[in-house]
Amino acid sequence: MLALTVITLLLVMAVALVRAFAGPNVFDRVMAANLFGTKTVLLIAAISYLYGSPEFLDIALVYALINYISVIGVLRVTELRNEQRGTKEGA
Amino acid sequence: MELLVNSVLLMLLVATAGALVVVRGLLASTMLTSVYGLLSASFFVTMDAVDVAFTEAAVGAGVSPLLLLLTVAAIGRGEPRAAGALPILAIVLVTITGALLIIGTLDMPPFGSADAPAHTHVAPRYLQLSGEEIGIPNVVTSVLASYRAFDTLGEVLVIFTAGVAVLLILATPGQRGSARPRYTPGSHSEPHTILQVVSKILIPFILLFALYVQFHGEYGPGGGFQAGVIFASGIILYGLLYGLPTVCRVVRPAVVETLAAVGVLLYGTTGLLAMLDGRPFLDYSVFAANPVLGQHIGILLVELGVGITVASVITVIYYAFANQFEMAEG
Amino acid sequence: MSAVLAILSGACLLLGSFLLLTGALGFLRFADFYARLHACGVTETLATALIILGLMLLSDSYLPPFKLLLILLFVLFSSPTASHALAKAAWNAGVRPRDNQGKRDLPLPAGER
Amino acid sequence: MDVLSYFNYWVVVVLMMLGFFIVIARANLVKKLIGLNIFQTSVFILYISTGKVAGGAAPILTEGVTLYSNPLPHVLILTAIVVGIATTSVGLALVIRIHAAYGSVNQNDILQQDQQC
Amino acid sequence: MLSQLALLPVLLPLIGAPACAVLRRPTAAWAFASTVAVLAFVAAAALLQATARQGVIHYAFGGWAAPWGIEYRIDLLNAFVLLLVSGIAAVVLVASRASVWHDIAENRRTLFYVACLLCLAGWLGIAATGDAFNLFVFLEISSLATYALVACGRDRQALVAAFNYLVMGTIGATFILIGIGFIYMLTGTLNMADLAQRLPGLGESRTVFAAYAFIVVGVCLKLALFPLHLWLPGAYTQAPAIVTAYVAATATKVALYVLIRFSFSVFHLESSRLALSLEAVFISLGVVAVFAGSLVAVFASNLKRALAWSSIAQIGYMAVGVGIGTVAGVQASLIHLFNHALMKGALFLALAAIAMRVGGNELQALRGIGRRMPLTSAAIVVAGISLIGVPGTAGFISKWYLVTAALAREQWLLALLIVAGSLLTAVYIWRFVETAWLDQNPAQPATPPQEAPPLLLAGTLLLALANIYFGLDTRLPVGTAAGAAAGLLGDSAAGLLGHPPAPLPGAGAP
Repeated sequence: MLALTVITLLLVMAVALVRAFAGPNVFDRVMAANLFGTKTVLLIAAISYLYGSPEFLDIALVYALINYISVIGVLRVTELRNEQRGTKEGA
Repeated sequence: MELLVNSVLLMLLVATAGALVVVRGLLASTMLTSVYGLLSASFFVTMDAVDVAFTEAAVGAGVSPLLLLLTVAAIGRGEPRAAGALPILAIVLVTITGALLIIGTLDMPPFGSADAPAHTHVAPRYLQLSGEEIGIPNVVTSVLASYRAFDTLGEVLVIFTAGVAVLLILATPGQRGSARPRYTPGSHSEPHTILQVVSKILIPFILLFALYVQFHGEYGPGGGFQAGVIFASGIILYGLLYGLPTVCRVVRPAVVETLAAVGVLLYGTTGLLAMLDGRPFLDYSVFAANPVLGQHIGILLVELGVGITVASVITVIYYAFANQFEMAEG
Repeated sequence: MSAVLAILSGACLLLGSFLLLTGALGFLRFADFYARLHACGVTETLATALIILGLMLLSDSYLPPFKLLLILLFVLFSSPTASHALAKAAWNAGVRPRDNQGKRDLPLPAGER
Repeated sequence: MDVLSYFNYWVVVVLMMLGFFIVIARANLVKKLIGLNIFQTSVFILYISTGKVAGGAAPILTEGVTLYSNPLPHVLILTAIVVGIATTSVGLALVIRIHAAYGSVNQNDILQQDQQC
Repeated sequence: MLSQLALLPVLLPLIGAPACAVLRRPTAAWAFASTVAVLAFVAAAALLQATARQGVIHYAFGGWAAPWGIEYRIDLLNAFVLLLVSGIAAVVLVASRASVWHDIAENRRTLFYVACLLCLAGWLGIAATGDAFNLFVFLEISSLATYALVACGRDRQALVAAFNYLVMGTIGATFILIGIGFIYMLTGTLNMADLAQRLPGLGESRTVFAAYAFIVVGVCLKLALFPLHLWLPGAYTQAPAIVTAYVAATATKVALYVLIRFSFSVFHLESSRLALSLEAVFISLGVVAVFAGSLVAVFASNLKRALAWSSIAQIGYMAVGVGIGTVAGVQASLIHLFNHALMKGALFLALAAIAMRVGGNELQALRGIGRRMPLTSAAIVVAGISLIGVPGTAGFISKWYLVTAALAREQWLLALLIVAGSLLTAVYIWRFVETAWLDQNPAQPATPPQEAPPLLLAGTLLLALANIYFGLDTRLPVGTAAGAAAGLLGDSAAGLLGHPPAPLPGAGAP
C-alpha cells in the first residue's frame, strides 16, 4: 500500500509539473509549485517509511515550512507589483 | 521500488530542466527553478544524503527562488521575446562538453557499487572511527565540523563574502553605512489579516525549529547552515507580511551586519584557541582533557558560528534586495 | 492488534491516494483557475491528513508519529491559508471565474463592482 | 546491466547540459543565472549519485546498521550548495544594478547601448 | 610558533576580513587591511625561507592526518606564490588610499577593504592548500570578492563586466568541480599528494582524461588563456583603478599556479601519454594569445585597455612555458609569473595615479603627462621596458629563460615567435612614450608638475624599481623557480637541496 501511495504521489507531482509548465497564468504556476511542494512533503514522509529511515521526517518538516514561505513570498511580490502597476496607471 | 522512484525523479528533473529551456517568462522560470530545487532535494533523499537534501530544500527551493522573485519584482517581469536565431555556437559547445562528460563517465565505477575506490579509500575511516573519535552519530556533521572543518570555515567565509559583495553592489550612494531600507510607510492597500495571524502563530515555531535543527545536528540531519537558513526564513516571512520597515525595526540591519562578522570570528577564534596552545588550527582537543568531549564543545561552537553567520547574511541579503524592490516601487 | 492497525493504515493510505488522484485530475482538467484551486485545496487537506494518519499507524516508536503530527499540524495551518491567499491575490490581480468551457469570464454578482 | 549502471550518470549529464545551454544561449541575464543554478545543482546530483552505495543507509550511525552511503560527497556538496547560493545572490544583485543603469536585462540591448556611447 | 608558520599567511587575512567589517571608519579599515597584508607578506617571506631551509612543511588542520583531514603541504612553489601574492597585495593596499578615496563612495570604503582582504585570503588559500576541494572553496571566495570589487567601477559598463566575469568565472569553477568530482570517484581521495600517488595506477582511464580536461578548461577560464579570455579586458578596464592593479598582478598568477600544480604534481602530465597533444595545445594557444593580445593592445585608444590586452599576451608566454613541459619551461613560466606581477603591478598603480589626476586613461588625455607627472611616467616607462624585455630588466630574464627552454627542445620557430612578440610590446609602450613626452597638447599650455599622492607614488616606484632590481639580482625568482620546477617534475631531491639555477645570462650583465 505504501508503494501505491508513493506511485500516486509521483504521478500527482508530474501533473503539477505539467501545470507549472502550461500555466496559463502566474497563479496557476504558483498553485502548481505549492501543490508540488506539499506532495514532496508527503513523498518524503512515505519514502521514510518505505526505506525505514525515520530521519527523513525532519526534512519533510522543512519542506512544509519552506513551501509555505515561498508561496507567501510569491504572492506578496506579485501583489505588490500589481499594486505598483495600478498606482502608476492611476497617476 | 527504489529504482522506480529514482528513475521517475530523474525524469521529472529532466522535464523541469527542459521546460526551463523553453519557458521565457521570468516568473514562470522562477517557479520552475523552485520545483527543480524540490525535485533535486527529493532525489538527494533517495540517495541517502539527508543533510544535503535538507540544505537543498532550504536553499534551492526556498532562498534562491525568493531572491529570484525579489529581483524579478525589482526589474519587472521581462516581456517574453520571440525566439531569435538558433544558437548554433551554444549547441556545439554544449554537445562537445556533454560528449566529454559522457566519455568521462565510461570508466567510472558503476552506480551504487560498494567497492568503488571512493567508498574504500578515505571514507571508511569516517564511518568506522568517527563514533569513537568524535562521538556523535551524524557522520556528515563529524566530517564537516571536525575532519574537514577548514573547508567549512571556507564555506562560512564564502557566505560572508556574498553578504559583503551584495552590500557593496547594492549600497545606495549618500547613505551612511551600507544598504539600509528607508523608513517609508508601505502603501499596502489592504492588510492580509488571515495571513498575518496564521504566520504570527507559526513564526515562533519556525524559530524554535531552527534552534532544534541547530543543536540536533549532531544526532540527525541538520546543523548550523540549515538552522541559519530556517531562522532567516522566519525573519523573511515576517518581513514579507509586515513590510520591510517593520521588520527592520524588530531586527536592526546594523546589528545583523555585525552579527555576520561575529559568526565568522566565533568560528575563527575557536580555531585560534588551539593555535595559542601550540596545537594545529581547529584542533578541538584544547577544550577538554577528554578528546571526545573536546570535539563536542568544538563542534558546538563552530556550528554556532556557522548558524549565526548564515542567518545574518541571508537576512542582510534579503534586506538589500527588498530595499531595491521598495525603491523600484516608490 | 498489529494486523488491525495495518489494515487501518492501508485503508487510510488507499483513500488518501484516491483523493489525491481526483484532486490532481481536477487540477489538470478543470477549466478555470478557481475551479482548479478548489479541486486542489479541498482534496489536499483531507488527503494529506489521511496519508499522514496512515503513516502514523505504521510506526512502532514515539518520535516519528510525533514529527508526523507536527507536519500535519503545519500543513493544516498553512495549506488553507495558502489557498486563501492565492485566491485573494488572483482576484485582486483581475483573474475572474470562467464558464465551463473556460472561454469567457462569468458575469459578476450584483454586489460586486 | 552495464548500461543500466551508467543510466543515472547519463541523465545527470543531460541535466547539466540543459543548464549549461541556458547559460550560454539565453540573452536574459536572470535566465543566465537560472541556467547557472541548474548547471550547478546538476553537478551536485552527480556528486551525490557517486556517494550512493546500493543497500546503504544514510550516514547517521545507528545500532545494527553496517552499510552506509559515503558521507564525504555529502560534505563537499553542502559546501558547494553554499557556494552556489552565494554566487546566485551576487549575480542577482548585479542584475538589479544593471537594470537600474540600462533599463534592460537583455544582453543584446545592453551591448547595443554600450556601442552607442 | 614556527610550526604554525605555514598557516599564518592565509589565516591573517582570513580572520582579518570579518574583523575589518566591524570597523566603522574607512581610514581605520584601510590601515587595518594594509597592516594585515604587510604581516601576511612578512609571514610568507619567513615561510619561503623556512621551506628553502628545511624542505616541505606539512600542516594538518584539526590534527587530522593527511588524506582524512585537510592538509597544507608547503613546498617551494607554494611559498613562492604566497610571497608574490602577499607582497603585491601589501604594496597595492598600502598605496591604495588616495585612489580609493577618489573612486569609491564614502559608504562603501570599509566594505571595499573587507572585500580586498577576502580576495587576498582566497588567493593565499589557493596557493597554500594541499587539498583539491579546499582549493575550490578558496577559489570561490576570491572570485566572489573580485566580482564585487570589479562592480565598484565608476561607469555602468563595470556592472556588465562584473556580470560577465561572474558567469564565466562560475562556469570555470563548476568545471573544476566536475573535474575534482571525477578524480575523487576514481581515487577516493581529495588530498593532492595522495591523488598524485593514486592516479598513475589507473593507467589510461578515459575518466582521468575527462577530469583533466575539465580542470584545465576551468582553470584556463580563470587564467584568461586565449580563447577563454573574454571576461578579462572588460573587467580590467572597467574596474576601479586600484582593483585592476590588485587583481591583474595576482589573480591570473594564482590561476597559473593552479594549472601548473594540477598538471605536473597531481596528473603528472610529463609522464602521461596526453603530454604530447597538450603540449601542442598550450604552445599554440599561448603563441596566438601573445600575438592577438599584443595586436589589440597596439591599436587600443585607452592605455588601461591596452595593458589589459597585454596581460592576455603575457599569459600566453606563461602558457608557452607550461606547454614546453620541461623543467626549464616550467621554470621560465614561473619566473615570468613573478616578473609579470611586478610589471603589471607597477603599470596599473601608475595608471591609478594618472586616472586620479587626469580623470581617465585615454591615450589622448595623456598628452604631455611626462611633464606633469614625471616620476609616475618614468615608472610606466621602466615597467614598460621590462614588459618588452630589454636587458637589465626583470622582463629580460623571463624571456631569456623562455627562449632558452624553447631552444633546448629545438623549437627554433617558437623561440623566434617569442622574440617577435616582444617587438609588438615595444610598439604600444612607445605609443605611450610618444604621447607622454613628444606630443604637446596645444590647447593646454605647460601645466605645473602635479605628482601622484606620496603613498601611491611610493608604491608605484617601489614596484618599478623592483623590475630593475630583479633584472640584476635574479637569485630570488630564478633560484626559487628552479627549485620549484625541479620539485614539480619529479626531481624532488634537487628541489630540496636548492638546485643550482640554470646558467645566468652573464650574471646579470648580459
